[in-house]
Amino acid sequence: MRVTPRFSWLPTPYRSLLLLLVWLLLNQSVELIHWFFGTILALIIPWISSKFRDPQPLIERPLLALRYILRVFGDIVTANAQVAILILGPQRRLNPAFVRMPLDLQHDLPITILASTVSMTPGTVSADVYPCHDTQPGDAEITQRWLLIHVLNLEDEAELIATIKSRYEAPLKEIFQC
Amino acid sequence: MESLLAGCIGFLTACGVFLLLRGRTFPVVVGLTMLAYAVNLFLFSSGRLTLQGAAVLGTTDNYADPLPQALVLTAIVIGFAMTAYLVILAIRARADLGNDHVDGKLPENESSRKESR
Amino acid sequence: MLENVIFLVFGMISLALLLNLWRLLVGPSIPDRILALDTMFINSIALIILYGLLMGSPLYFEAALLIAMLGFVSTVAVCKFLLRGDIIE
Amino acid sequence: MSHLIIAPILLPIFTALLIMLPPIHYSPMRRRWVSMISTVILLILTVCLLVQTQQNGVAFYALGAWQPPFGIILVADIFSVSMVCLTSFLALGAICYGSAGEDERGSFFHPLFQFQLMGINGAFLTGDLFNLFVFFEVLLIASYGLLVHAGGKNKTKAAVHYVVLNLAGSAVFLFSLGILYGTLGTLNIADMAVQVAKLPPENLMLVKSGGLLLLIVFALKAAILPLQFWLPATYSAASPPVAALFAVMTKIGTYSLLRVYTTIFGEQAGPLAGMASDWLWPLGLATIMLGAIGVLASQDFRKLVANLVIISVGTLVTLVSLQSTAATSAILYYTVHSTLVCGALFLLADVIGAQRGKAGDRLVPGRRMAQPALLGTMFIVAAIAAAGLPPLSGFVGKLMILQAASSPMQQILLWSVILLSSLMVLIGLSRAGSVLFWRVSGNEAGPERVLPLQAFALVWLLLAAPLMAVFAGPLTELTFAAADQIRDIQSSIAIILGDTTTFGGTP
Amino acid sequence: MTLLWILLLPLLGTLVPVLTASWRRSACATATAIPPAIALMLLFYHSSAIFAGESFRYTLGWIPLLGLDVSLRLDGLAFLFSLLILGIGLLIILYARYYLSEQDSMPRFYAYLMLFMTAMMGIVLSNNVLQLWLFWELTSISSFLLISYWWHKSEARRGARMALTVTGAGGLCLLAALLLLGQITGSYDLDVILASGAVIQQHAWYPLVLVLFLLGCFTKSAQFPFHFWLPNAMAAPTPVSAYLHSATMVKAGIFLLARFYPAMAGTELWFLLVSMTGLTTLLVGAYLALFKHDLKGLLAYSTISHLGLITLLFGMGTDLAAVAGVFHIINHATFKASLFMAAGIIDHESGSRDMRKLNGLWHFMPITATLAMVAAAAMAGVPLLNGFLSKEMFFVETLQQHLLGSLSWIIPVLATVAGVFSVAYSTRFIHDVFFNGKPKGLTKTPHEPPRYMRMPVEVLVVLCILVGIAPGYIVGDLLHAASSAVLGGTVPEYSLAIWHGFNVALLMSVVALAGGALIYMNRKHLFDFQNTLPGVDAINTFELAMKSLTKRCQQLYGWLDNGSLQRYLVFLLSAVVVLAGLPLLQLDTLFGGRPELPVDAVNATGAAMLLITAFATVVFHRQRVVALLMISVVGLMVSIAFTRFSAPDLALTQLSVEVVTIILLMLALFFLPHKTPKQSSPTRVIRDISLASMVGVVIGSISYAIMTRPFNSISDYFLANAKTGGGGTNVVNVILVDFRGFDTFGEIAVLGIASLGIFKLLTRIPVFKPSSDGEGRPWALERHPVLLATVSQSLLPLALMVSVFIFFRGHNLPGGGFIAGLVTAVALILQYIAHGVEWVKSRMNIEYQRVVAVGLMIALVTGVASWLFNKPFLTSWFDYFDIPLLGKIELASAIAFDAGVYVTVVGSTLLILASLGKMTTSHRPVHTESI
Amino acid sequence: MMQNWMEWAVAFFLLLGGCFVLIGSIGLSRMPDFFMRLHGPTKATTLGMGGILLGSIFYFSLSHSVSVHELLITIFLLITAPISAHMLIKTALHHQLKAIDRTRGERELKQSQQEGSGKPKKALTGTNKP
Ligand code: NA
Ligand code: NA
Repeated sequence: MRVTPRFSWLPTPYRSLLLLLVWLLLNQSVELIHWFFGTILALIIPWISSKFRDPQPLIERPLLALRYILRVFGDIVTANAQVAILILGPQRRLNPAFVRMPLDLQHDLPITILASTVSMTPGTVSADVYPCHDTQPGDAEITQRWLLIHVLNLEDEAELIATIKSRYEAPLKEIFQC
Repeated sequence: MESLLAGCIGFLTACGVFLLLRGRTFPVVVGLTMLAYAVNLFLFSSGRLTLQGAAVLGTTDNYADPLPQALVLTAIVIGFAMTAYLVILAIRARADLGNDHVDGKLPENESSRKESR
Repeated sequence: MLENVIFLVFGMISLALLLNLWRLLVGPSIPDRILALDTMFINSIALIILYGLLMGSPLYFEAALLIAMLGFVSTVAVCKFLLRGDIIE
Repeated sequence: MSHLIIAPILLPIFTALLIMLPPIHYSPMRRRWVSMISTVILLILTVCLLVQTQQNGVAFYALGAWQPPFGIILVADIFSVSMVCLTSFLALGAICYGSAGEDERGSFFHPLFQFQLMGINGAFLTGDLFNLFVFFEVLLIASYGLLVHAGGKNKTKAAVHYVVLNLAGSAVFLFSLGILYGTLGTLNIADMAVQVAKLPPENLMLVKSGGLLLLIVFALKAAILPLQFWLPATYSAASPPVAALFAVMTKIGTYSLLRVYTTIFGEQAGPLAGMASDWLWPLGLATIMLGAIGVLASQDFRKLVANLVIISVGTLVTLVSLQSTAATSAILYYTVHSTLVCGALFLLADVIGAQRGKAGDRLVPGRRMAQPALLGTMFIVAAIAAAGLPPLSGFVGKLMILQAASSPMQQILLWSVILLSSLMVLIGLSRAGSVLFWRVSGNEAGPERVLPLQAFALVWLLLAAPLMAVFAGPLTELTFAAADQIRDIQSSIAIILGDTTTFGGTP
Repeated sequence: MTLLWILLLPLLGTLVPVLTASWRRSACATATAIPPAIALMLLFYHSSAIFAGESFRYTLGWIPLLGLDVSLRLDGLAFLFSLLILGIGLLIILYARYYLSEQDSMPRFYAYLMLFMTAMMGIVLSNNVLQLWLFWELTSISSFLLISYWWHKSEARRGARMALTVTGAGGLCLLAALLLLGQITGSYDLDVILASGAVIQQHAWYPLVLVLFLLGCFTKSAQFPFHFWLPNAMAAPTPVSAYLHSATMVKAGIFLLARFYPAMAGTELWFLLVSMTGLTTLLVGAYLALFKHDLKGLLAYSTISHLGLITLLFGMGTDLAAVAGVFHIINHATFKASLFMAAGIIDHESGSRDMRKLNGLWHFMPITATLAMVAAAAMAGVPLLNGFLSKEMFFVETLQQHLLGSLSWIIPVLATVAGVFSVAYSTRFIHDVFFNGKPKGLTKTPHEPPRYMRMPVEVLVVLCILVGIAPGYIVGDLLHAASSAVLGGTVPEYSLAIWHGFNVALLMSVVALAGGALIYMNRKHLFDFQNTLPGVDAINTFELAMKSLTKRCQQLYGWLDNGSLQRYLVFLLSAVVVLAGLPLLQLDTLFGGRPELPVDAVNATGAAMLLITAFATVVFHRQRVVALLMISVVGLMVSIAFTRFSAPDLALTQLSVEVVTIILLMLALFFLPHKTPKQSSPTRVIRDISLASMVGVVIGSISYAIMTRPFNSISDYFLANAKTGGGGTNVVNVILVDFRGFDTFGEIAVLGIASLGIFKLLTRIPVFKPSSDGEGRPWALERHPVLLATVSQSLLPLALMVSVFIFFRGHNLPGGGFIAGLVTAVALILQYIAHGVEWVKSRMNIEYQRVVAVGLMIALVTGVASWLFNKPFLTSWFDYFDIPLLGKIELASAIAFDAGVYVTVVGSTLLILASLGKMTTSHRPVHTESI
Repeated sequence: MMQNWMEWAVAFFLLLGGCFVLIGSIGLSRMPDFFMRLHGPTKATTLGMGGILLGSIFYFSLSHSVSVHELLITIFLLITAPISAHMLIKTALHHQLKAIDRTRGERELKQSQQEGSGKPKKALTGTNKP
């Protein structure tokens, strides 16, 4: 995996891209002037805020990332449908559970993305990541960490963990090459 | 609509005043905050109510009165500054005087028993 | 036809808001109330967007955007407070 | 277009910012000197402004070049400018005293002090009611900061009361602003006067309740019965130079009362004309008596002085309710006199307290003072002036006040209250003086001495008393001119809103 | 002009001793004596003209608008008093030089003395009543200083304060009287007032004026029942007693009676008040004098009685009586001053004033004794001495008057009785001190004083004798001039002969002498009788009265002000209810005719939520966190209401401010109790609820009344000129940064100042850091949750982008510097929350107060820049530029101003929150002073 | 025709969003324990908001010029909602809120919290530090 950016003046290219997009969205126009100022800002703001960014693994497989995003969007829709049904359905049929899932990921950013994904998708909310460690600059201690998940209606724990690992964690490892 | 809003303003005022009259700093702060909401709505309503009339030129034909809005904006900011100061002052008072009563001393009936934290 | 739909959705969201309010009032635990508040923030975004639709003016978008940002921050702050007491440490 | 009018507002804030920024803010000495020098310049500028105003009459400054009634304006007439002069004169004394070391007992003394000046001057000069609110807040927030300067339990305790009360007061102010705007549709004071004159009958009572809410706001600022209780604790807790500056803050309340109720609800206001007087007259008299009682009740000197402030406020309010040229001119003279004397007394209380060791300024036997002659002389001068005894300014002020009463009813009430209260003040001050200076325990004095800057500040403020008496002739001419000007609403409106504007409806 | 100098010289004299303080005592005394001496010469320079009946005027404008001018007049009466003041004053200076001991500060004494002399001269020379009052009060002040000269003695302090209080009170009455006189006659000029006696006496207020006037005179001249202060003023050094309390100050009241004689005297009321007071005082003084064992005490009471005598004379209202009064003024001044000085010598040389110890001093100080005896004889009214003459005239007058109708004979009888007692105490003064056996228990053996200490006494005694033998030559002219001044021209026939043949008056004198001797011989019984009477100690009574007054005041004050904020607030809010509510009662209908907008379900829901949560906030206010959550919903609903009523800017601002407030409150809650204990009593709660609901009702109805009234305001102008004049389409924003930019300027100043004040409050604060939350739960261990940390990092640039956007669009669409600033601030606060202070500080080490200053400076400079174009402060400028490729962009000064706003807001918000956050961390804010 | 089609789309998305928002709140109000209540808002809401925002996008695109900035809000919510949920559930765990009895894995949960308290905390002081 790679932590140091390719160009010092452009620490986070994808983020800058996102910012430019945001600017255009905000102004709702593709006029030249907005491209102009958007680019400037998209370059300046990351540069300003780069201090406020702990070193994180960078995206190595952008296309993979794109696919991941699309997949997650798809899952969200289905997940919401399922949850809606669960909510409206009778409650005694629900059997909630806490599930601990060992993480192969070790770095904060990927773990965060994973946790968020889990919270977005089928009847699960990621409750906690532990053992926790304060992300202070410098101490990037690598330890085995667990993800605690609350499941609204659990059929099979092993299967759930397996799905999450295969469907989300593995691609993330790919994307960040870690 | 006017009567509804007026009722809300009056009720907010009443609640704010009631909290303002409590003996501890924190409820007083909350009360003043709520009173500030009432004040802002009141000042705003002095320009009368308008639907779909944001005072942005060219977006509508009957504009809401922009002046009270500007006044309320100023009032909000000033109110924020004042509340902030009062909050910190409350902390200071707790630290200096050992309790959070607005008079800096617990009334007789409870000065005996320890203040609950 | 669109107006009616909008009003229908208005009704749904109002109902949702009232349900949140119910949860906010009965609690029982503080996290429950915070959850209710957070939901309320998000639902009110929907409300404002609908206003925008109704008035056919995009002027209210920023309000929605701000609620999205600030609601998050305040939820986080309250949680931090309940977890650590000291939210800026 | 003379920018002199706005200088009293901009110079202080500029100074404050300068002091907060490098390179000034690094060293205490720099902060001090910048602050003092700027205050001197301020004094000079305000005096120039006064001269200018005296020559050219009422002038206004349209901010952002937006003509009244649409934009905010500052109005310079003799009265307002005199108040600004008074402020800067007092400020110079206070700032010098503070620069003798008090300023380093906490952070941001000088910036806050300058901000406070900005607020006070703004409040005196503005011709716009909402802008008045803004400047009230500026001076209040600055005073909150200054009040807790140098710390201490008493300061904190007093601050809580002071802040909460004033926040409530600000809320009331906004309510009344809402009412007045919602009925008159304008914020410019002169324009309000015009609108009040042509008010439809169904709005009269709303405007009245709005106007009376304003009365509450100003009464709180001015500390009129029953809203004066915060004052003694606050003023006696505040650090000396701050208390000295605060001496002018109550006067802002009385000034605003005068401004609003002679302009907006002046003669032209028809049914609403002079609606505040019915309340101000009894409350003012009661306030005087309460202050006098407080003077006798006080157990330390600062509290006594604070009660002197209350008496002065009561007197001014009573005069406001009289609504006559003589009364208005008396207001101006007496305001200047009482402010400076009370300011001086607050400083004096501090040096006395310092030299009396543990006893401080409490009215109990204490250590022998190191400089009894110096302090004694200052005390006597201040006391004579404060008690309104000849030959100092207080005596002139008292004459003006007593002569301002016109009807027999007024004379009987006003005179008896004024004379009785001054007798009580005389008793109180003589008691205080004899305890502070004569009831000494032990023979060795402490090491504390009055520092040069402190001495200068005291002399600077105290000199006003004899000078104002000696030059009472020209001064009274000035005050009468100011009174005529402020009461001649028609022509000032003509100047501000242009001659086209005339009063419709019932004059 | 010389008149002015006669007045100014003593004034300059006050400086002389101060300047010559370092000189030898005699030198200092001499120097001090020079100015009054010159003044005296100047006075004599006028004497011939005065005796010829002329009078001099001098006027100098001072405060014309108040009718107060420096206006002097020298006529016979003024001349007489000036003579006494200056002449005796000089003698006193000489006397004091020897009387004062080494450790007494002589310059201070002389300075006070000269100040007093000035004041007296001012009184007698005044031709303007206001100016007269000025000097009148000045005598009270200077006498206060003189009596309290030995301030280490408690009786001196008390006596001084008593004298000041009594005479001060009298002075205030006098002021009222003089002002009324001025109003009646239309002038404060003495000439005018004296000329318009008829007008005054016809005026309805004459009785009031007279009473006030007499109160002034009587307090000063120690007339019964205000006499008590004089004996207690004897704590003063003897020169003071001799000067103030015999010759001059106590005569000031008499002087006023004489001065205003033409204007006030002659009515029934005048006679009744003046003569009766005088008579009573005469008797009481004479009687009490006999029982004083203290020499000065005896003299004091005798002074009182003699003052009573003079008052009585002026009260009789006949011209001759007035002449007699003037004459007795002269005589009393001479013999009483000499007696006081003699008493001082005795005290000085024998160490005591107690007549029970002092006996047979004749053997030790024969010369002094002789002098004292002569003077005492004069006081007793022994023939061939001046006292005899005036007393004769007095007796004659008592016989002449018929004021009490058939009971008029009482007055001469009582006068004789008084004479008897005055003889008695005079005899005691002589016998009990200089004879009557040997001294008992004196600390030192008495002896004659230094030569020059005795001289003043000699001078005065010689005068007594000379006047007594050849009155016509010595005081004839003076008396005539003075009397004519008093009577306003016409002086009646009177003879200053020593022998008028055998007549009733002579008989009365004889009776007085004989009876006095008789009484003195068997004084024993009288003393015993007197001892049976309950004695009233004036000074203690007075002190007690003062103490109880203070106590009363403290009780009253404590009862009014119990130091409780809640009470103050109740006063404030009740005022709101009353002042804003009363007018509403006169408002026939609230509804103003403007049609209401329709209410739809959503608004109803919103309103319901607003009301419910507001109520919930009150209900839950003791569980503070819950209350916080509730009120944040209220805030949310308010901002939604703003959105609903087409005020997007308000909604944005309200929202962002509210979130910051919530964060702030939670920061605060860490240091405050998390629960409010239940404390308010049910009655208190009911009171508060009713007050709160009343305020709510008033405010609600007012706002309804306003909202339903038709309206036109100045706002159309803003709508019309926002684009053309302000260069923006978002009118609210244009108002904020342009039309009313000055408000915004003040507003951000408030914000900046608040942050400074908060910083000040937070420095050196003793923090209490709770180790567990309200339920006693220990805090969680994880300080910075990973997910939050990571996400907040990536949110920052997004938020910055948004705030830039909001900032720039503000001028034309909802937004602006303030909101942008808050968004930035909140984004940064999120970093603080997610990572802690250390983390942020290590990345961004800025002193926020400087940021604040910079922001305000930007706004200020933007505003001032318009001066360059000779435009007023904050005059805006904008223009459109066509940039190739990019297109048309607008540049406006308002943007720079808004940038100032932005920076200030960011700075203040961070300064507030961060310095609060910093408190709990290891490092303190930068300035480490106490607040 | 096109117009009409768009209107249908707007209506559909709005209704979809409204329903999901409502369902989320229903879940909030009727679920038995906190952890189960959490699911409704965190999920249903995201889609609900998405629906409404899409509706708005379509609406404005057909009435005014193209308007897509609502996407921003969606992005924001997608980023923040899980974190809010995470913080909330952390708080709940810290407050030891009871899950309904049939919840599985609570034992491990307790255990995990023991592990979680790995290193002792320095910042915790209950004393008055001047
Ligand atoms: Na901290
Ligand atoms: Na903290």
